[in-house]
Amino acid sequence: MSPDAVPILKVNDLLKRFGGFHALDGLTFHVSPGEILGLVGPNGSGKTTAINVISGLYAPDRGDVVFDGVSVGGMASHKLVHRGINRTFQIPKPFLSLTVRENIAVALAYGRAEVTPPSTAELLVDFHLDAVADRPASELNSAQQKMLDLVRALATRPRLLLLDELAAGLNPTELDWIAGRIKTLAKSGMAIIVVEHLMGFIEQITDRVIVMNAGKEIFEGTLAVAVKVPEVIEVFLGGEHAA
Amino acid sequence: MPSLARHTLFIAVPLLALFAILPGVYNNHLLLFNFVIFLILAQGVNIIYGFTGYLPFGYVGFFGAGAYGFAIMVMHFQSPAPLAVVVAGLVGVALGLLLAPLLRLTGAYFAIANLAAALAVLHFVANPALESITKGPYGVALNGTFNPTMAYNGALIILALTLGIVVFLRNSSFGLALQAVREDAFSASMAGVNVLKMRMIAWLASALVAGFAGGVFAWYVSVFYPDNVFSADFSIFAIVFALFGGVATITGPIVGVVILYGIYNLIGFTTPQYFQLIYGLLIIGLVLFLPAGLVSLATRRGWYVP
Amino acid sequence: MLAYPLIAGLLFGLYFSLVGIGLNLVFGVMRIVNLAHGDFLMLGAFVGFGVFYLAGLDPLLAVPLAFAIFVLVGIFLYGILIPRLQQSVNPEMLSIILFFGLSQVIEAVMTIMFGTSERSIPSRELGSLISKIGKLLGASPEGGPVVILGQSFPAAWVISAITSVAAIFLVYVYLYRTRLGTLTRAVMSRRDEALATGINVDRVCAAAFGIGLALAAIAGVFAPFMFGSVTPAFGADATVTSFVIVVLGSLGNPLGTALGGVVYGVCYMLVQTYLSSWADLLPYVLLILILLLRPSGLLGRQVRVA
Amino acid sequence: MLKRVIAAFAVGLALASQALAADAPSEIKIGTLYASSGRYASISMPVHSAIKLWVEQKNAEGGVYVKAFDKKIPIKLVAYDDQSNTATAATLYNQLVTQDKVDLLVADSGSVLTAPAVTIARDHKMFLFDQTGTGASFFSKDNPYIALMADPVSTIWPKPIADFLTKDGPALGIKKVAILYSTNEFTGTQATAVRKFIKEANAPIEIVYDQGVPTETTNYTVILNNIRAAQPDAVIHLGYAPNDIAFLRNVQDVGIKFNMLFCIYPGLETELLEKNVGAKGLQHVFTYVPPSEMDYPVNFGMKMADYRKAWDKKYPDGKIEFGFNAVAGYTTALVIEKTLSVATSLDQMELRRAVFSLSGNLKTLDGTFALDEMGGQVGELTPLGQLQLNDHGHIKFVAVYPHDVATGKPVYPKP
Repeated sequence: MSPDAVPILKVNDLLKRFGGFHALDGLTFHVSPGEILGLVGPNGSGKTTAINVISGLYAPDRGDVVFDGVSVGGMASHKLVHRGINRTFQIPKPFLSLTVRENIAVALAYGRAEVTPPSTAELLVDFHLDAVADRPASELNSAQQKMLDLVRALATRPRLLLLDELAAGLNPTELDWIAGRIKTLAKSGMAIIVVEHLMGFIEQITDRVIVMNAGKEIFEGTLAVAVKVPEVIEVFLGGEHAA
Repeated sequence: MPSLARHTLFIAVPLLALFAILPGVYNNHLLLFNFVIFLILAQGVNIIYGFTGYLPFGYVGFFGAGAYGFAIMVMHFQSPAPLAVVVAGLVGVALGLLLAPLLRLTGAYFAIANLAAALAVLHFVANPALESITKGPYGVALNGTFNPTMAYNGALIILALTLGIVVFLRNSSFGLALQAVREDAFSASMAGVNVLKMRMIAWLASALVAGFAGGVFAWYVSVFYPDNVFSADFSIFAIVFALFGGVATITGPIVGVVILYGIYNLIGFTTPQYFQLIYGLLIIGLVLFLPAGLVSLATRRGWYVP
Repeated sequence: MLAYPLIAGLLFGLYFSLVGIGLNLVFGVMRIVNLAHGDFLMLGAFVGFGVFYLAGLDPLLAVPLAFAIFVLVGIFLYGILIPRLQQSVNPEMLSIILFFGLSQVIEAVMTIMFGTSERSIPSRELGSLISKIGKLLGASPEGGPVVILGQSFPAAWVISAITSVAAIFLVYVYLYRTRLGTLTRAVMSRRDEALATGINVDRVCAAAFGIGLALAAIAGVFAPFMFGSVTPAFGADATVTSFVIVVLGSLGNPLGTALGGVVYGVCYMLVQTYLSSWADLLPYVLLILILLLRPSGLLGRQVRVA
Repeated sequence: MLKRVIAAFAVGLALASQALAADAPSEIKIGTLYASSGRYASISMPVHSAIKLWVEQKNAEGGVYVKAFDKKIPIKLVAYDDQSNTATAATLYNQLVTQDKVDLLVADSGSVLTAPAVTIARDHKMFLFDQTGTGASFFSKDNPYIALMADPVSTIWPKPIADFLTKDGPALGIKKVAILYSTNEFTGTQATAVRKFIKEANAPIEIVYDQGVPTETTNYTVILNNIRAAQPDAVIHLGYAPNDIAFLRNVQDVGIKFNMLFCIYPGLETELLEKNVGAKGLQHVFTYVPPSEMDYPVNFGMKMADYRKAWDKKYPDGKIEFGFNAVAGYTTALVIEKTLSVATSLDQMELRRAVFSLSGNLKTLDGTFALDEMGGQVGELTPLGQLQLNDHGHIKFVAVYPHDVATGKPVYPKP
């Protein structure tokens, strides 16, 4: 949107090893408030690992994550949440035995202390969970669980939101609707990183994409340009997700 | 009325009042005392297993450590009994801190490691090399503190404390956050919950009440061997009672203790020879047909169980 | 001085590998903690008593018999217990309680049937068939201790160790050279995916459960020779020891158990030699250390920390 | 008005119950516990079975003679199963005292299950008939509510072994002694006693090996190798029955020969040991000579042979071994019977007085009943003996020490 804005997140030369395998191998990028950045690449290219490192599940083996001017690489997840980073999960993991309302209550009580939390009622209505508010999360269908996961993240009022394959498994109507929601969130000033396989969805919502392969960035720019770059095409044709 | 007050007023207070009155009505005070001890232990298991999902298969370790903490205070420092009970609780917490690294393990691994830890403490305390401190395998005989009435009252105070903790957990976002950690630790941390700290608090609270319980137990019985206070039966009974009623509730473990320990004593009094058999079958039936405890009969219908 | 405990530890440890391997197979395949494992050892010992005292035969013949009986028992028990258990929210935890109940039932029934006193079989009877055949073939009959590197060891130890190695080898053949074994490994590494790919997981699990119990039972046949005697209450301690061995090797990797057993055996013998009164502390301390320092066990790869 | 009626009624009731108290009760209630399963079942069941046998026998005769009422009164045995669980045991002891209001309180077998009874009995001022709980901590000058019926206290029990070693040992060529014991109250205290007696004797006897091992130990091969390395002339092994079984089997299996080897249980539970170790494995083993082999002169109750017959008749299936514990249970019963026949009331202190009055006078199949001032058993001592095979390959006891009861000479060194 506004490329001149000061980036809220800067990722610098990230390296993450699992045994001998380099899941991230010198990844560098940044994202600004209000911007929606897409992370794309074949399976195993390091997209989810990048999100996991940024959200504090793994400490990087090298390199740094700078959020809002502060180095946060390797910081505990809950502290990152308190600073304003949050995420959703590829396979959502709501607190199954708690009700939807209680799920949200946890995030409201333990989220960022310095901001006014959103109201539970609003969140429930906005994400179509009001009808099941007092049911245990275990009774939700998978789309509802994804929404609850997103609501849990939003309840902490993040400044940077990482969405890990939020769109997978949603039908076209739901896709359109959620795309609109994400854009609204970005307009409010939130920085959003989207990891997605659905290229149509990526095209619809992102301002910019980073194409990853083998833990490295191989392209940065708009998706429209990316699909014309031979290196990108090769990576995707070689991979299984050529869609 | 907020539910915290309601639960205190309608569950904790009547239960405590009942056990305060019963000794005047029923003469087998030790049976009542053991009921109180198992109420404490079952709620202690509830704190750590019900709210955080760690199955403390060696829960008796804290209990036994508490009993020996009490005994050492009395034998070596001529401490008055109430002070020794306080120390017993602290010994439980100290052991909890020592074993805190076990919280890194999950599922069956934690349960097994915890069992091993309890056995390690037993064999440590019972080692003849420590005879001058713990009396080793030769057993403890405490003089000067024997006072069953006071010990019973002490147990009631500890039960009150334990119920207080559970009522708080059931009615606070702290309790919700613990359950969130139980369901998925990383997801909970992404809700802003400091997973390690929360677990640690629950673990130590659970160790504290078991240590206290061990302390009053030692006070009441006065003469005991390591095998008495480290008997695996304490862990297993407390876990089975809590599960039978239903964990992560206030009433579940209470119902579990009253029914199962009641039946246990009834069988013991009437059909002793098949005691173990009946009890074993009861446990199998519980797991197969009521895995979420008695309270699930109500929650399945959508009723709220405090 | 050092050679003796090392060789003894190796023989003892190989036998302990057999003691633990069934427990690990059951856990690895089903994520079920068989707390009645030791009781199946005890039952195996009673099969041995039957073969020797009722039929007057070499107790070694109880090995195939116990195996056959307990594969069937295992498949039967699997059918009535496990599918129901798997439906619950947390089968891994509940299995601990369920099998504790089963262990109570087994001990109670055996006590009612056979009384409580120690039983065993004279050591020279183990392998009497082999020495008879040897005599027929003209070999000099070997009685008494076996001499290894100038040191004498009980013949029963050597026979147990050899049988254990054979049994572990057969487990290896089953897992890596048969179709059902390959499927078993598939279920072990990824249960969900195995289900998705259309493997009959129930059949694989029932077989693994049966084999797991049968391995415990054949280890039990040797128990009177390794532990002097067996009573119906023998199970509980055997279960805990089995856990130590299994965790040492790596929980969920049956072949790691072979290493776990040997490490346990050698350590035990060394502690018995140099610090005998602390020998009982060793298994638990080892277990906790292994779980904390190398949570995946000596041979494990999977991560199991929270 | 109503109050007054109730008060009058209460007074009447009180008077009535006082009048009743002078009358003989319809039965004497004896309360006890046993463990049908678990760790202590194998020592508890023989003791309990013996008491049951006695109760049945006495009731068939119309009861026991109770001096307090000068007539025979049937016995009611109130017995609960504590499953070897001490917390359960504690509750059940209390149940016996407070709910069943038993006249006499008898402990379960063994120190661990006796421990909870000691406190409860003292608290309720009930005199505890302690059957085999030999724990030294139970007996103190300020607790009058306990006496040990059947086993000698652990601190005195092993005196014959130590005396044999220090008095007869040097002449036989015994110079070096090894002590191996299980670290529990029962055998640990005996080890301490042996050590103390040997040191006090100032004899030329050296303790070259002295180790405790956990009670759960069932594997002695490596330890045997270590003991052998110390080259002792005599090995004293103090452990429970399963320890002895494993130890003696290991001795045989490894093919070690010690010149003198002492174990406790070949004497106490001979049948059990013979079944598990074999007669050959017991040959020349030194042990305590049980009362069943001594044929003590009896001035009360059945003689050993008659008791054995009665036992085999009542328990023909052999699930419960006839041994030292079976005798211990019967001895307790005899002490109770005799006590009731001399006590002038069922008051607990009177029971105590009656029990102590038997000290030194009561001679049962278990030997002479004698108590020290704290209630510890100091009579019923078991002489040191040696197991030898007779011509038919059967085991026989040869008492070797003290000399006044000796029936033969020890075989030393073991051939």
